[in-house]
Amino acid sequence: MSPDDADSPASNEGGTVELRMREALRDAMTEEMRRDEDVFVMGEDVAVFQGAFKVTEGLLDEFGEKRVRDTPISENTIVGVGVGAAMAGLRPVVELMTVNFSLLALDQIINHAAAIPYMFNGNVRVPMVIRMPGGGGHQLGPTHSHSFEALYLQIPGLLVACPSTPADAKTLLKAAIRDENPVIFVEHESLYGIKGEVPEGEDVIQRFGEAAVRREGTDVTIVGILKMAHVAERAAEELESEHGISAEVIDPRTLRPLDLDTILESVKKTNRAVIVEEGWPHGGVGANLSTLITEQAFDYLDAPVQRVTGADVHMPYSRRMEQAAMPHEENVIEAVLAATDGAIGPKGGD
Amino acid sequence: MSPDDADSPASNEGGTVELRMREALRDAMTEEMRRDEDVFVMGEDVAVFQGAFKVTEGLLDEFGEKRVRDTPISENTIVGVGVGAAMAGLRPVVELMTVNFSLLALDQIINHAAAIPYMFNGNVRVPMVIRMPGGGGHQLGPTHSHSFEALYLQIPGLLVACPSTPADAKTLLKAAIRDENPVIFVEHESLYGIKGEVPEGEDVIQRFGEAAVRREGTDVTIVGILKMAHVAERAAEELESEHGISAEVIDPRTLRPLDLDTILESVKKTNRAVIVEEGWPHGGVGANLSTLITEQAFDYLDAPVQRVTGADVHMPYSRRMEQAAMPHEENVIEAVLAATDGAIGPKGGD
Amino acid sequence: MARIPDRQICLDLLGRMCLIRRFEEEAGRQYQRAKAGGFLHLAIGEEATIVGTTSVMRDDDFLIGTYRTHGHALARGTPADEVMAELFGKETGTSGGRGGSMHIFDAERRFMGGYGIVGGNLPLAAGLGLASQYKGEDSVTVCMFGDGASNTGNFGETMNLAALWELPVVFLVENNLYGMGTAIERHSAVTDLSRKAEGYGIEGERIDGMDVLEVRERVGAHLEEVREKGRPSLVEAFTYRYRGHSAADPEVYRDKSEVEEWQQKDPIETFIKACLDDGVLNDDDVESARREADETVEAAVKFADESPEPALESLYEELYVVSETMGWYAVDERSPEPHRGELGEDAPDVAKNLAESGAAHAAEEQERQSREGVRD
Amino acid sequence: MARIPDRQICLDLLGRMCLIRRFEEEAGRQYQRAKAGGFLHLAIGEEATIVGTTSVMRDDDFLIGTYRTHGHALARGTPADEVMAELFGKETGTSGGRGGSMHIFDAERRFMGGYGIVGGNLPLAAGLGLASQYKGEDSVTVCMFGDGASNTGNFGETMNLAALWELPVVFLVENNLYGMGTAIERHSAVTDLSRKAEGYGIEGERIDGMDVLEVRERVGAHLEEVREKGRPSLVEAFTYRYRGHSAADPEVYRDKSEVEEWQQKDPIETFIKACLDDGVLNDDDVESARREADETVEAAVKFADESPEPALESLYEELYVVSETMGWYAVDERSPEPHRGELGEDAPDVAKNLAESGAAHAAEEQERQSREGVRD
Ligand SMILES: Cc1ncc(C[n+]2csc(CCOP(=O)(O)OP(=O)(O)O)c2C)c(N)n1
Ligand SMILES: Cc1ncc(C[n+]2csc(CCOP(=O)(O)OP(=O)(O)O)c2C)c(N)n1
Ligand SMILES: [Mg+2]
Ligand SMILES: [Mg+2]
Repeated sequence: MSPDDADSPASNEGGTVELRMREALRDAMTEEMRRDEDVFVMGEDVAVFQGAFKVTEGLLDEFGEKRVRDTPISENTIVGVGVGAAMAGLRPVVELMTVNFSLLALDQIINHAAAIPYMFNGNVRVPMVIRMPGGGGHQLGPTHSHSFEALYLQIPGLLVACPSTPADAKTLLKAAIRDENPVIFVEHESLYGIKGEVPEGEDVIQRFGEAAVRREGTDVTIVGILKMAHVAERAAEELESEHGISAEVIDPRTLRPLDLDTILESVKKTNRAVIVEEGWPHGGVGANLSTLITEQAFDYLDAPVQRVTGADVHMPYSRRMEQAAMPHEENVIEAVLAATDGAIGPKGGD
Repeated sequence: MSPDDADSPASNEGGTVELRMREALRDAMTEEMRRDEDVFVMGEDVAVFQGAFKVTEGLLDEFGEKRVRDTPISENTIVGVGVGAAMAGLRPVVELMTVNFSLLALDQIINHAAAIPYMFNGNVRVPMVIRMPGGGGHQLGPTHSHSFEALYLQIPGLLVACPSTPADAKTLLKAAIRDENPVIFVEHESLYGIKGEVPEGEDVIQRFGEAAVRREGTDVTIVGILKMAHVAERAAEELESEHGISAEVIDPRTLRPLDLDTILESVKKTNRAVIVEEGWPHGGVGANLSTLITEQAFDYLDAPVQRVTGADVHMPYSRRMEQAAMPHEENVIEAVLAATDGAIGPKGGD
Repeated sequence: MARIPDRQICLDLLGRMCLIRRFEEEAGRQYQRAKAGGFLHLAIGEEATIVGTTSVMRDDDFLIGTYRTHGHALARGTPADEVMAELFGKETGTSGGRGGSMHIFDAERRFMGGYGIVGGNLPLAAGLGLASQYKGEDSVTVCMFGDGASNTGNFGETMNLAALWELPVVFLVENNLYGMGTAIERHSAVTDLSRKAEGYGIEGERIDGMDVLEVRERVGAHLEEVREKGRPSLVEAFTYRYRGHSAADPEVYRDKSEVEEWQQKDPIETFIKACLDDGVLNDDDVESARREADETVEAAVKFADESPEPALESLYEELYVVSETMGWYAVDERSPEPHRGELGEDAPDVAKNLAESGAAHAAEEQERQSREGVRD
Repeated sequence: MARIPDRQICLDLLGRMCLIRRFEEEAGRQYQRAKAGGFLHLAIGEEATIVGTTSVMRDDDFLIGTYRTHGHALARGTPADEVMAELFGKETGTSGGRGGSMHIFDAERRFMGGYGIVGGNLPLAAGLGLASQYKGEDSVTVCMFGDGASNTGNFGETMNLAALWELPVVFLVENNLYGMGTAIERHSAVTDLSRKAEGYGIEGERIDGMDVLEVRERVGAHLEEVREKGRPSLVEAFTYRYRGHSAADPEVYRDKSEVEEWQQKDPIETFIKACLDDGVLNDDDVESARREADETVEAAVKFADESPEPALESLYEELYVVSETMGWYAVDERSPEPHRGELGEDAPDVAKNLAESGAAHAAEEQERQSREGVRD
């Protein structure tokens, strides 16, 4: 079944329910496993332990050991087993305990999962999902706080999702499981606990490549992903109340495919853009978006696209240092003020 | 010994000699191994086989098995052994047979080599070089034709070199071996055979972070790396002769540190820029440079920065398909014409 | 040498081994003529290991291998035409000219691919095995890889996982004594690779990979056991490649005499001799096996030669299954008009022009490479 | 239990084990009080393996471990002050507050680090061993890791390379029966981990990791042999962690009774009993060892508490050794004025302001996390 067969979230079948993001993700897996026997879940500590972040809670109980599989600590092989199983017709949902360990699996992700369909001329497909939580903010230090969206969006052959709300988490994960392509599904550890209304209904999915306009505005376009989608929204509120600046906030939701059209449309209206991400600045998500926007809407831009990124260091452990290395609302606000440069709002000129 | 102690290529001690790039690289290693007993070379087939691309030819003969070490096919461990040895005071030069296999070593490269000095607060250093040939053009197909410069430039803690001439290859590799930081040294398989004048002299090194202006010009700045540095130069010649456009061509030589200043200076003069690379477009080297240039020289730009990249696919094997997926001179020329948009030259307007 | 099977089987074994030998020799020649490009890894000398193995596999068993698998595909029944066409980079190749020599594929015959990354196929094999187990099917996966691959992280991870999960996989290491130019004593702490099974609590056995009948018998026994007990095993086939690692290998790491010694045990010659001695086959049989191989390979070259190049506008095809036009799946930045890298007929003119002007460099590029001695 | 060594050694073993126990208990408390953050992996129950091992190491031997290595550093002699300060994220910590609990480091005492990536330390250990061998020094590296780590690709790769190159490394697997919440029978095909040595042709031995004297004796023997013969070996210390994998572990994967059973074999209590029975130590000795541990840990908390936070303007320090101001080593994009992320005093005001305004979020962020139940 491909996404086309399903309804978009608009056609909400059965109201909504408030869920934490981890519950929304679990429900997505549960529903898809009920729907399709070929869907199974594997990863380190996903079964008995119920998931390092408790996302797979209850799955073992309902589906048993055949379909909810604890693995050894063998990241490259876990992903490769998923690729092989997918090639033979199953639909694996592989959990890498965190994005940090995905570096160990990158050969299977790039040279195998992403390459195989193309390299074998479409004679085989790799319909699998690789879930991986990431991001900083919990004092996990240099080896455990990475944001690798910018690394994954480079790779042709992959789809890349990065949900920021429980609703998107559920409906995008369902779409990912039904998709015929290998999907990197990035989750943010800081968002597992947030609550939100989630549409009910087995076939409510969110198509990839469809950005969400979280807030309409006229003066500047702010694009934020994952945790930074929320930071962008909060900054927009403050921009409105404190600076009289009307910001449009967009969450692309997926980085491959990328809904560039929605972003461009917004920028052509606002003539200014700020991209917010948590990852490193060099070659980041922001660099990619900034370049695409500038190439295609140069004549509409009144100022260079601004980026707000994490600091260009390995995340320090100390709580203060970690926060000092992360991007915050005030950085977004400052970037917007720089982009608008006094042209807009009562406080213009500062 | 740090780069400051050495002379820049300008103070050429003993004339030049014409060498192929692979010979220049070999000479760099030979000289550094003679100079410093702690320098050693290891990798798959670097010793008896003399290197998959014959770059380590003759080293085993001169330095013996202790210092020129064949390894098992164990990329992550080879790099990790280098990291450990470097932490204990040696200066390893690790060869990964090609950049394609470096994906298997990425955990040791990012979470260990790059992170360790910072994460242990400078209490230990990782002075090592990881050489890796890459790039397409030899019909090696999807798994063997990658360009990963864009991936490596993202990583704080690494230095990244990408020489395009035999002279740079030698003098940058010598600088890399003497450097206290972990260095990713990307070589292009298509350039091993090219010849060029190489400065002689044991202490002639090329500092990192110093771009080369290959050709001066006034109408547009073209930045190209590795093989694309040559494509950029050839395009510039044709732009001059066929279109009367004067292109300045810059080869950054290293992507970390990046000589952004030289590039900005040029762009402020020419008001137009084109970035040429072989890698994938999303989040590529070009995206990074285009963004940095646009952010810092927006008011100088008469047109959006143009990029020329490889196609967004896994490299096909077929000779024609491979060439169809690679960037060429005419793409650069077209990009320049678009950037100048008829504003310059006799053929303006086309 | 094990007991000689009946005539039909002997003819089949001989025919397939001869075909592989001839195919590989011809591939080498076509490579010299630059009809085939990239890397070319020939398996001449290893035919008994390949054919002995496939001869006891069922149609629904999976086979997966490395970048040295022309022979594996042929042994599995993939038409020589399609394998040769893949080496020629043609649309009619097993992978449409996209994979090349290192990436042969034939889903129909459950040859699940050749893979260019050493050790990369091991986890995939476990995944294929898992799929069989999951679906309750009793097909077995045979995973072939080299002595050098037994040192990769994937080897240890996959052996452990496969043993732990009792996956139906026969791991078959084609020990040809070298990983590229590195002799086994220089790359592996134990050179008796069947011992590597011990740390995973599974069975390991070394067999004579030059003897097609022994391979048949022993791999057959492993297949049966794995199929029944549903636990993996490790078979080490002791064999040898006569040719260099790839076409560009000057072979400084071994003596000619070593090669000659192994050629004394040539898998095809020794098998022929045994069959003739036994009387199950006669000279005519041998002659016609060889002739058939010649003809098949000759036809394959012709087929490959005459096959069309891949359509340039297919550059972005098969990269994704695109459900509908939502967002930009890919982006093409080789032109001032970036576009989505659309498929076939949807591609804008700029995409077609790009592909065509790029492809026009093929000849010139090849010429430049040989002139500049890039691969010397 | 092995022969009891002389009084001085017994006092030393007891003192270190008590210190680790107390330190870990206190670390757990400080974590509950949010003085320590991140993950906290305690080694309570594993003290005999740690102290037995370090007690037979020479000062010039290297030790390298995992993210569960407060005790390893303490056993090696790193001041409790500095370890606690690292948990508190303070400038005076072993890693200046950058590494945290998982990344303790003490070059001076050749404790070459704790590492957060499972299996990541194994190749490093081989590298340390290589350096010793290369320089002609006879120091040995001890590499400690968990049962779960023995399934990583790094394990197989590193064991092979170390055995092949005859590197002076004792690989010591702290088999505490679980990798996080996964019991060993569910993650490893062989549960007798010493058998994993076989595939590399080296010696493997299982020892009782709860018995500090056995650990001392057997690891001592391995150290000696490795030092002399220059070949690696694998020691499996059978042990147990009393606490959860990390502070946030609800331990659904094991019964309380299993923990209690192991506590009967408590490494400290059994050692004390043996020493008292033997007469080598008396009650006062035990009492004072405990008191000293209490005092040291209490002082460490005070030290950590009173130590300064890392200077915010050091954000980019130690990332690179910057030879001179050439090019942009890093780039800071958190402000509309991108800058090079310069070091300390070279940093432009914008850098300082950024760091300060960011750090100001620390308290608020912590509050938000507990409110939103991020880690529940
Ligand atoms: C991960 C990886 N590292 C290195 C290479 C380069 N390489 C290709 S084949 C080969 C030797 C493999 O030897 P072996 O496994 O014994 O197989 P054989 O070629 O002998 O069949 C090497 C090192 C590769 N393709 N993949
Ligand atoms: C490569 C990698 N994968 C997963 C993790 C997450 N993780 C941290 S500790 C751990 C369990 C390790 O178990 P073991 O090796 O037995 O050591 P123990 O914690 O028992 O001391 C896991 C899965 C990690 N840190 N690194
Ligand atoms: Mg081999
Ligand atoms: Mg454990």
